[in-house]
Amino acid sequence: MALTKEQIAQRIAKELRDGYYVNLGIGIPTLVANYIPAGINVVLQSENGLLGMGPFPEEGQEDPDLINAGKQTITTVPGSVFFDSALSFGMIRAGKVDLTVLGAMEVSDQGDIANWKIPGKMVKGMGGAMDLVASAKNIIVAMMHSNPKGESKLLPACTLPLTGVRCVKKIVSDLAVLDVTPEGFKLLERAPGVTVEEIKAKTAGKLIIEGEIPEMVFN
Amino acid sequence: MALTKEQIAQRIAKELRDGYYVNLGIGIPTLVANYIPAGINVVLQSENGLLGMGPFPEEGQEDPDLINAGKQTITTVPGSVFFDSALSFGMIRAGKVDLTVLGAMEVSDQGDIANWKIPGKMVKGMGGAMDLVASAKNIIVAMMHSNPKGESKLLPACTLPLTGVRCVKKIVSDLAVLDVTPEGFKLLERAPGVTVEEIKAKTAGKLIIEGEIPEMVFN
Amino acid sequence: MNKQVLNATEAVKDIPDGATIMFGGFGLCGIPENCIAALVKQGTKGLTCISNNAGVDDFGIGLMLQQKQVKKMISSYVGENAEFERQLLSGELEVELIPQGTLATRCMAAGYGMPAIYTPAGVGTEVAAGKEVRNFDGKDYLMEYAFDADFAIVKAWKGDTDGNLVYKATARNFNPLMAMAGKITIAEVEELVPAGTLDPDMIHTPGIYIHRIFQGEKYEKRIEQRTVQKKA
Amino acid sequence: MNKQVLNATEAVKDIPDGATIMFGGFGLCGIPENCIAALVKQGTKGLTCISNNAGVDDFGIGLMLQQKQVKKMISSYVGENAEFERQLLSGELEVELIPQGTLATRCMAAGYGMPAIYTPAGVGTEVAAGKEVRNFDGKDYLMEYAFDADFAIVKAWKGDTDGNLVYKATARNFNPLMAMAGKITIAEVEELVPAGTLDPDMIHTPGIYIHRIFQGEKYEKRIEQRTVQKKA
Repeated sequence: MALTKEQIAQRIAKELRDGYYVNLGIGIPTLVANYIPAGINVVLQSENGLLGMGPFPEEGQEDPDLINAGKQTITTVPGSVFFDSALSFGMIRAGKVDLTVLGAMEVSDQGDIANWKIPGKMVKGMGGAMDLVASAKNIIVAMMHSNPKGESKLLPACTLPLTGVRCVKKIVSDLAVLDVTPEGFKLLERAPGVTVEEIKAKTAGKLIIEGEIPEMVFN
Repeated sequence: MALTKEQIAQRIAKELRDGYYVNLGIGIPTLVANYIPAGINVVLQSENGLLGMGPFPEEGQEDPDLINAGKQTITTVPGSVFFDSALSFGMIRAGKVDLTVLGAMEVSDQGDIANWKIPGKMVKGMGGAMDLVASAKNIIVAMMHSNPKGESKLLPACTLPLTGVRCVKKIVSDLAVLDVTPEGFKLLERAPGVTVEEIKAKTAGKLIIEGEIPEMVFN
Repeated sequence: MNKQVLNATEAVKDIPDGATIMFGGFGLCGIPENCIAALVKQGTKGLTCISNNAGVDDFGIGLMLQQKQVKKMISSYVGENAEFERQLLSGELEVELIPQGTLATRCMAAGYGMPAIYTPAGVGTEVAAGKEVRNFDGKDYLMEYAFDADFAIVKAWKGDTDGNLVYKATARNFNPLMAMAGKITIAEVEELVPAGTLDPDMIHTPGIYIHRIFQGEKYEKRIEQRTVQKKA
Repeated sequence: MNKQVLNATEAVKDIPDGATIMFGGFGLCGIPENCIAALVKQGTKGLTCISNNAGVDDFGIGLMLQQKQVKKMISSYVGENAEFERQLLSGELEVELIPQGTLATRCMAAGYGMPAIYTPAGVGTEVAAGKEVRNFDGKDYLMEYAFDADFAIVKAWKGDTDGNLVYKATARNFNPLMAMAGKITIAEVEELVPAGTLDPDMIHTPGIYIHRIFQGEKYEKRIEQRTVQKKA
């Protein structure tokens, strides 16, 4: 069974380590915040200018001056700090954010990522994605393994305009967990019930399979 | 009669315009603050991180956390702001400080200035002087016309290591007020009782004298 | 150094057709609502707007788009409104998309008197086209120039008559950076207080960067994505 | 994200001989007194110190000079003490003098992940020797690299256990810049409060830049130039 979006987020949450500062992109990455393991203390950075993002406010508590990078109303946790957009991307560029999680349309087996533009469609812009992928020490991509037409999104080379080059470190898709290595996608885990053969068939880029590939474990 | 240091400061103060942000260097320039003309509102910048510097504190009111760029205890005026050293030099570089007044060992008739280093003597450093002279829109130098040996300090070319090139706009010495023009030092005013001939004799750099040169007027 | 002007109308009255203007704000958060309204009323045209976003159909810069006052947008993320898309597709509107951090840092560079900065954002992408790439310590960076804007219009929470500004929460965003970057900077604030009222240790934008300030009125502060959870 | 350590001794104990350390402060204002004392006690040697000044004979970095712990000073203005001068003239101490704004901006560049910056300071002077000069819009600038320091040691007024810092008056100076620039940054504060106590709008250094924080003790805060006027 392919993972749900929630399960992708849940699996990514297992990559969090105590003390991490983490930037979560829009979409599935945002859901990661719901699955932070017990005993693991992480601080969420929102690139519009906040460290210490909390959950959505209770009804009636929304503050129009307090939003996240997805423009959603949010809250803060104790110890939070506000700052301007230059310092926000400054701390990202300086490698102070330990982990960035974001979505992708395509990832190449060299770690290139495309997630901002589809030629011929209305282009909304890259927002902070290019800064994040160019700067982050550790980037995990949350994505579907295939597009709605059934074509692989894990490719030998991206076909869409790039967001960044050789930057993705790990992918958690609905089918698998993969490391991006100099040799290609290295399969680490399978979604429960998904076979290595299915992953092979749905991965267009170079795939490395060594030994027994375990199923993901969810608590 | 050559001007006293206080009179040099007093003459420079007449260059202040309402609304100016001003950086005053150590020594004679600091004294300029004592002669700000009535009705003229200026804000003093101290490059260690303050806009809105006030006078020295009353005895017993000294705050070790509140000093100027000369490391003297000071006070603030209403509307003052503290900031870090990068922003302080940032606003200087960006041309937001309208006038910088500083001392000099030598000035060339091209506007070069030397004021930080005498070879063979212990070198203490340039502090913020190189930043100030390289960035300020308008630089007035407060200086003695000659050194203690009687040698001119207004030269065809500086002999000491430079602080900055082609940056000085005006000089107020103990003998004269001079503009630094592309053609050389242009004599504007004489100290009371000082003759044009004396100024000529004591100016080694190119001196331009056009028409009658008035005496300085002190109120 | 009193910078106070009467209102938005007075603050923007000398902004000419064809000006390049920075607008603070992220989405609809922290945008200078009063000045945008005054510019719409004034009808200034042919503007180049530097702003992270372009508002929505009926709010923010979207209001200026409706009036066809904007010639070019320089932004990181746009298109939350239909009129924007229509003008873009019809060729009436020019759009330059640049990474958000690059946008912010190019504002900062202007305020700090630094002519250019280096950032890795966009290396190897179409953003790098025509730009100088330089390697430092094994990593490639693009050289990006400081912005050169005629006007910057920002919104702060509190300000004093000397132009010192304090922002609230994530309404800070691009505002302090653009405040530093305009040849003329206009600040509108929710509360204008006399100079000397604000704590000098707690000012986000020193007044030296501000040329005009006024207390705005009737802030709508529209929320773009209202997300809430049920009361516990 | 608790960053609290017990005291200065614990905070500096892993600083090895030969380390490059930034020290916040301008003159004796806002210097990390406790950490300097701990380093003197620890006897760490061969240090390269990046600090705007070098203290006086019996205070600040001067205390480390007395113990011959410093190999090199990178500063904008030094020599307020006799021992410094003696070591410099005897060749025991190396000194690199750089403009104050360049010093500050090279710290900031490190904290902002910018490998280099451009500044006009020093163009045409001996400071420019060996440096790349580049002309932007008719004005020459020097390219200066971001600092690369093993440790930064700063002093703040208040801090919280997450490492968020607030500075007081002109004791801010280089502290927030160096705080951003150390691979490991140690902050000593006059008052350490629980995370959540400080106003999130009013924090000068976000805790993400801070690795260790402790409440210092017995601050002497020596005044270098006591200037006063008679009571009115």
